[in-house]
Amino acid sequence: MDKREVYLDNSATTKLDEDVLEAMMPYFTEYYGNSLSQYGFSRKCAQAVDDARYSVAKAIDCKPVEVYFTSCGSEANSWAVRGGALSGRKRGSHVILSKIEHPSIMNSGKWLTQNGFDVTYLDVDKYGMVHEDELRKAIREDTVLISIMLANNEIGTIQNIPALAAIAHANGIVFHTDCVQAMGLIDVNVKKLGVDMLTISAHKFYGPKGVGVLYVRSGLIIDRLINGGGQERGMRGGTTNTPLIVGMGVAIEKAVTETDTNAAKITLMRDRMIERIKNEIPDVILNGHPRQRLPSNVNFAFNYIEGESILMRLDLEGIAVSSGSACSSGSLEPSHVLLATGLPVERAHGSIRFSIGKHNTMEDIDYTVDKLKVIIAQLREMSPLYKPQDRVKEV
Amino acid sequence: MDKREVYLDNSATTKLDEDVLEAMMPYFTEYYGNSLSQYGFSRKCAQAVDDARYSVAKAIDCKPVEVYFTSCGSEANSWAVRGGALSGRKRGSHVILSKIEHPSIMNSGKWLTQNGFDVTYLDVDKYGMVHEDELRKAIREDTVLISIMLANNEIGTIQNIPALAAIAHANGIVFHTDCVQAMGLIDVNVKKLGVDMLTISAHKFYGPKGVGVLYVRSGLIIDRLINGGGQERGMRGGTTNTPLIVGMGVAIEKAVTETDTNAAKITLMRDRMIERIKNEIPDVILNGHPRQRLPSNVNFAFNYIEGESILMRLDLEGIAVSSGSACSSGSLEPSHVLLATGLPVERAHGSIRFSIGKHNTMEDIDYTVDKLKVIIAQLREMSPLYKPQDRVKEV
Amino acid sequence: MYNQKVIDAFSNPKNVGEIENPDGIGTVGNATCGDIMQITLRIENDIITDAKFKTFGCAAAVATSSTATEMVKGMSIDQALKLTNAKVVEALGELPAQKMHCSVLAEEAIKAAIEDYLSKKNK
Amino acid sequence: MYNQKVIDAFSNPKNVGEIENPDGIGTVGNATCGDIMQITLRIENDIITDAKFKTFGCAAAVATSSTATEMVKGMSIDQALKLTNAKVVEALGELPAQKMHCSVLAEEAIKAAIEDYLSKKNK
Ligand SMILES: Cc1ncc(COP(=O)(O)O)c(C=O)c1O
Ligand SMILES: Cc1ncc(COP(=O)(O)O)c(C=O)c1O
Repeated sequence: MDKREVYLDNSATTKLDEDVLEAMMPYFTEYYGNSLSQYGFSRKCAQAVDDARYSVAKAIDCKPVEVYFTSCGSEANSWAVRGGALSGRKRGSHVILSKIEHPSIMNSGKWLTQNGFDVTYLDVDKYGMVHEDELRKAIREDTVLISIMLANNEIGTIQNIPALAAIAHANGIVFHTDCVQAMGLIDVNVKKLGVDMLTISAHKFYGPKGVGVLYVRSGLIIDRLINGGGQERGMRGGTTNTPLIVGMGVAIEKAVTETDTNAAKITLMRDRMIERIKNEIPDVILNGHPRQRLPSNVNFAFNYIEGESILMRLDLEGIAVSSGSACSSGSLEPSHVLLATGLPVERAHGSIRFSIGKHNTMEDIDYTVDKLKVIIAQLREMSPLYKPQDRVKEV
Repeated sequence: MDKREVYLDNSATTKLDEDVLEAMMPYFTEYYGNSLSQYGFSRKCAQAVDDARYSVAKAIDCKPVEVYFTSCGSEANSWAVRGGALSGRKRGSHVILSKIEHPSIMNSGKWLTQNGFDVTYLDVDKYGMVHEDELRKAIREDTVLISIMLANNEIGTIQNIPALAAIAHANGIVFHTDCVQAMGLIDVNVKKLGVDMLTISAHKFYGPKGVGVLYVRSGLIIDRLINGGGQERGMRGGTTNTPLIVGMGVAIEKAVTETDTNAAKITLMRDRMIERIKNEIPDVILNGHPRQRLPSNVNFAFNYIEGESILMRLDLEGIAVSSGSACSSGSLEPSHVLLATGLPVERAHGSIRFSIGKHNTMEDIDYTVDKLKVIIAQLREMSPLYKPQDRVKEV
Repeated sequence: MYNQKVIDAFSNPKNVGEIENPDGIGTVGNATCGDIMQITLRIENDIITDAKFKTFGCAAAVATSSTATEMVKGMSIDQALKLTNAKVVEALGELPAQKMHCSVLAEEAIKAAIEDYLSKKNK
Repeated sequence: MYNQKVIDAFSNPKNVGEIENPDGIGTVGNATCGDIMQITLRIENDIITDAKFKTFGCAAAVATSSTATEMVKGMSIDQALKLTNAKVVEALGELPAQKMHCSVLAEEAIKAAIEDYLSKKNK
């Protein structure tokens, strides 16, 4: 078996599409003007930004004036949670998040706590699902904002956002959802989801790094996060980043067109990978939901061993994966998402996320599982926790 | 005289340098990994980000760990002012800015006011200079932060930051300076300036749009603006934007190497332009300081007529300039900077900024002044304010 | 930001100037707001036979002044009093939202000039 | 993140396993923190003649275990007690700051194994 380069970390970031890059190119050195300037030289930039805004609006089914370009998903999330809460302060100071949100949301919640807000973190079940009853119970008179993600970045669990958003609205509460992982893999439609705010980030669907979108329903006014001049209708400062915004526009158009084909192809790879790992490697636990799951996500706890060792051994075979959340890699904390699903700490430490992208092939999957089997066996041999008799017991 | 394309709006944004773009290219589609990931595929990205951080540190004379990458100057400014003030809240709630700061600073000041802070805006003299005495008078027991820009974006006035920062430090107050316009044209050195925080933005010195830097002196801890994972040592969320950060690194290296030659060349053009306008067009006022001035900045009030008309007529001749601040173009408000220098409102309305870049030539300057003379005369003929007898009086 | 019609009207404005000893003169706006418009009319038997303008203002102000003065020539003063800014803008195609106030100035300046004519006539 | 020496020590670790009926055994850390290290020693006349390890832990834990067990072989127990984590890290070149605690575990596990030996011997 020849060594391959297998990138299975598409939930961390994806390869920029060549078409997208090509569309961006003229805006670097040729049409480099400030899109807000009044002279003819900038007209092409302004038009390009308008077009991209229109593409995003069409993709998520909203009006172009409801699209705000940001520098990333984290900015959009911080803006939605902090800005949404601050602008609601007159009505109350309680915010509800789930326990499995991305660090940009979790830490915005922490920021709110330090700034006079009260934050409730909703429990999830062992599959990572937020239950409607939990949300209903958490709502208070003074709740001003709820933020629950559509698809989780670590375990891929997909929430029933329409139902959760409806509960929020029945109580007059603004609802935000983080769709950074969902975009391009499942339907992301603000009308169908019924949300007031929504976050996406281009680099998760083969667009450039450094450009995200916050959708804000027209009529809803939130506090600003990045102050500046008149950009983004006065809501987000910074000289308009025309090339990256153009990249977002082309990437989202392509993502929407390709969602069904990509999802179908990726789901096949996911299902084969899950099957093979379950059948061929003993003592593993599939993290996340068996069905309500992103097409791209495979996440397993490999008992008795630790994630970084697995990651590094796979790396030596040319396979790129992530242990816990890629965003917090390098940290020693076990994943807050896995812990929220009730996984014991040592199993959380031994979990690996494989995230499949449109460039992967079935050969990548088979190569990975073949290598993985050997690596897991070797590492278990090295583990003081692994006693073959335990295995026999558990099987 | 053939029609030329003359870009004289380099203070708004600059043409991305071809070398910089070339350095960025491999990081779009080839080394697209998440720089924080632990596998080998991302090592090259991590190295590239480290290198860029080192280049910035070397350019502004600080340690690499004091460099935080942001998405733009506006973000860095918002972060410094809001984050610097919030983290100082225990010590006090008074902040000092000048009246001629960029909108990202001015509006951050407004945000602070809405959030329980008291903000003093320092007056400037008719040249746009902040006086040390004004600063001394404004300082209070509870002042926690001072932010004054090194070079103004509209009128080019350069402040004596070392003296102002020394006053801040004598009173134990944190000092931030916005060097977005200064970088690449004059020396920007955190040690010589003696500041605690400093902002730059790559697109002002032939780097890409969408990447800025906030320097934060080590030991100083400020409140976060964009929450997220472990990026930027936990201080700024968002998947690391490797290509743009690489662009910043190469652009700043080049900017530092070229500062002297570019500044010399640009100063010659500036001085000729100022001389010619003063000599050949009656009833004009040079805005800004006669000597303490950015090499690139020419800003005149053309009495009796309105800026947008001048801008549009120049545009028809292929010349791109800015009326008031480019960032607030499209707004009807007269420039707050010009008003702060005491210019009457109607003269502020009739002001034009020409900002010269390294790609301009003396021919561009002469062509512009030749066209300008005709345009000003024609527009004055159209103006109800213009009475030739007034002119005779004033001359 | 502006369409081609506006840019044309701005770059080759018609009726620039001031009628000497006009029958009606109207000046509206002020420099502080960034727009002043002065319209002078020659009126014979309540018919506008000539109109000229001077403007301190943006491209939209110049274009609407030029268009409005073209439109009122030949109109009776009653017709001219009914000329709304909407009609001036229509003639130009469209204006950016933040520039609509400039078209109001043209309407107002014409009304002011006609009122000036009427008040002089009634004296 | 890791240098080549660490990666080599991690990918081809020496002394993996468990000595049967060891003269000293030391287990430190716990799975909750993400690291457990078990070291077993064969000690003859206060000289360490063999050392093996098992580790539940990151690459740094594996590499330091491998290196530390290599280093103590042939040492007297007095020498081995003086083996600091700094020396183990030195042998590997360097470790990322957030991984330094793993090298401490190797030092502690060896100490624990020697103490176990001494306590058995004194019984
Ligand atoms: C002085 C000054 N500060 C800050 C900024 C903001 O920079 P950016 O466009 O990168 O947000 C600008 C430019 O727009 C500027 O001129
Ligand atoms: C669910 C989720 N939300 C937000 C983010 C943040 O996106 P970005 O890296 O663009 O800041 C990510 C990815 O890192 C994510 O997976």
